[in-house]
Amino acid sequence: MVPGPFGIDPAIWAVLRLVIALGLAIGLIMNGALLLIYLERKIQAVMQDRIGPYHVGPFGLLQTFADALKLIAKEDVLSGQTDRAFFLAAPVLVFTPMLASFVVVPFAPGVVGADLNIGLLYLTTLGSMGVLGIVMAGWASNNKYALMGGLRSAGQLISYEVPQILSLVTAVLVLGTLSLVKITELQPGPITNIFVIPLAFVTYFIAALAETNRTPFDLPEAESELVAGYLTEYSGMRWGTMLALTEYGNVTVVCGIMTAVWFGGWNGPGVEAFAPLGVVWFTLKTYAFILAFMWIRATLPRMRIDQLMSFCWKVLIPVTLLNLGVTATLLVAFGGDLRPVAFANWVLLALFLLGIPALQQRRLRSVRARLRSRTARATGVAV
Amino acid sequence: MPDYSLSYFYVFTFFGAGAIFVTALLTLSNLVQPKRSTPEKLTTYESGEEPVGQAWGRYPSHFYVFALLFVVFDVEVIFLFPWAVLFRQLGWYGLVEMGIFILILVAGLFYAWRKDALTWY
Amino acid sequence: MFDLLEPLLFAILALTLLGSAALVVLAGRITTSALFMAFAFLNMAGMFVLLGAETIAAFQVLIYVGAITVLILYGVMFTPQSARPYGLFFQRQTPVGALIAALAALPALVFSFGFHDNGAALPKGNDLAKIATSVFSDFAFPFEIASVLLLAAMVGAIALVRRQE
Amino acid sequence: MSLVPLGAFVAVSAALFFIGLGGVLVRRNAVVILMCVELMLNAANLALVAFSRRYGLVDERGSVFVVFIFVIAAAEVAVGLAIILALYRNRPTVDVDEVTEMKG
Repeated sequence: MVPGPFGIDPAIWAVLRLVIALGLAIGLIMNGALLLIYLERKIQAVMQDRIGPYHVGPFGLLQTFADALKLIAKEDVLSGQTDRAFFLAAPVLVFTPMLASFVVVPFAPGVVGADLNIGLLYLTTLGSMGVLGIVMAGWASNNKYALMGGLRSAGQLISYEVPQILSLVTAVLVLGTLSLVKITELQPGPITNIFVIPLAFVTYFIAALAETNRTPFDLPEAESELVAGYLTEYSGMRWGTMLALTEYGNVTVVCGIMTAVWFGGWNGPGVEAFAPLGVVWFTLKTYAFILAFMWIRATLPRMRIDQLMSFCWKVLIPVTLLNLGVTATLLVAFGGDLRPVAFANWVLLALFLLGIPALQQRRLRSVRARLRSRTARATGVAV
Repeated sequence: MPDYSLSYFYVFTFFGAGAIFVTALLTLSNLVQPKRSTPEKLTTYESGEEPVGQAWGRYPSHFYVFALLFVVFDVEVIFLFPWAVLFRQLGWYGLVEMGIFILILVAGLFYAWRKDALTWY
Repeated sequence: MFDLLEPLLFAILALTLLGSAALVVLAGRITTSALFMAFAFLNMAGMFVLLGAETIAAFQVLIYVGAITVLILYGVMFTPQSARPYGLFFQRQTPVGALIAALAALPALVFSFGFHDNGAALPKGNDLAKIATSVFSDFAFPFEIASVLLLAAMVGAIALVRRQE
Repeated sequence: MSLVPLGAFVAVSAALFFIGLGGVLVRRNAVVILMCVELMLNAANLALVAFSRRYGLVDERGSVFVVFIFVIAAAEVAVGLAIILALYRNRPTVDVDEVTEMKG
């Protein structure tokens, strides 16, 4: 048991620490949701050359607080056709795993809820639990839009979970441990994991975008085709829990994982001298990724569901499997030397980034040729 | 032993706290919100039309194929994680074992691909 | 502190586990059954954690809650919601079946309390490396066969599902 | 050392197994029967892990069996549900009492 500071009895300190950790996690989620929604709207506005929220408070800072108050005071309409057991369980099932993921996020040396031996496996496990809530929400609404949206979202989430896990396994091959604290401690210097296995990072990043329902994979928000997906029948605070809290909490968690596994977590100048400085570095790195997510949202168009699924199963999973195989073989062949692995990974990354446009060009050509031959057959004229 | 118990005590508490937090939040919301339900509010949303029948019914089963493939790859994961952690000790032996394992599963993926089961309509 | 906490947690987990398992059997709606099944699986993961098998607990949630329950939910979605009265949900031979199960359960329950620890309990946690060593050395052949089983399941299920489309 | 006796874990496992068995015998919805079979498999898992952790004679043999049981459970559900779906396509029922094609 960890002895407490100021001579506090270890047993009391254990409980006190739990209360602090829990308070911090919930505070982080609430705060994160409020702040991130504000940031999201402001950044979108700046990128689209408009002002964004500016009425409530200075720079519109209090806008999201007002929104939250409105959501809490809003009537929760429960349609008469729903399946109550599932409908009421879904918000809990979506929120709880997200909250529980915060136990293992390493903010700074010593500032971590619980350093589990199986940290990454634990996070993977919790990630897979969220699907359940979404399928239940879609099904329980007894609404055609919600059901189709739930099926789509579930298909998307379960599909992209596979490349996500495979990328993490590739990282574990190099690191040799699942504990997030040990992973962070293994990358003290400026040479972090991103220089060794960049391709795994890119595939993880893409899969994480899909796992958190962010653009270009934000099908639940495809208003023009499926209304609001599995959230169609949800309103008021139930909607707020399902979407606002959980989505931004999940974004924070995956960005935290990226920071810890590929970018050295809390490590940065001055951490050896003063450990709590790690919180600053960790937060800065995590928010950099969150901002990247928002940038992507302002840049890329949304994918269609069939493109999304075939991209996952026909491109991303084969690429991650190939990367896993190459990394493992090189590690065994060179006795743990990381340089060949890094070289191979950069080459594969270059091929991946160049190969996708080339593949698109080829597909475009074949589609055009097919259309042309069809027109030729229809009109009887060679085009 | 205390370290293990303490860590998982935290995990248990976080799970419990998550459920309690959501319930409390929704109860709070339930207490302050107005409740004026009308027959129109109770109907299912179908873009403003009168809803036709129920949504529950038969759906094309190709959705099922994706869930199936996911389950297979999820099962693969429970072998991949132990292998990745113990990878250095296992060496070539473990690599070949895992290589055969993954190749057999990839054969299944390839079968699904050829059967056109990887296409979402 | 943990001396008190562990039996308490065990009691809570055992009661919710058995209660939700009973509700799986007794619930009138199939969706309620599925929900309680997921809950029972989660409680089972808690049991594994109490036993010190953290990896098995994680696998339990990953496979049972994350994968199998989703698959069963798909099964629930694709089959009809029958509007039968509650009584007809059960088979004709219900009393006989319940009686057989109860009669077999009683001696087994009495018998199972007879097991005692042999005093060589393993320290808790850290079971990932041990499992890996066993799977990849002593159980290498079953491990490969497992992949063949999965392949067979995949091919068979795809063939069954897509036969008439 | 061990605060909860092994017997308690085995008893919970046995009770869960028989609840599952009762469900298989009593219910007539095929999907619910599948769920009950999963509960029975899970009960076996609990007993295996409990003995593996508390008897401690060999290394983690029991837990390894549990890993393989996970594989088998996943394969079983995948094929079982596929059969139910195929059955339902042929005739719109999931009641096992009404499926009599295999009767001799």
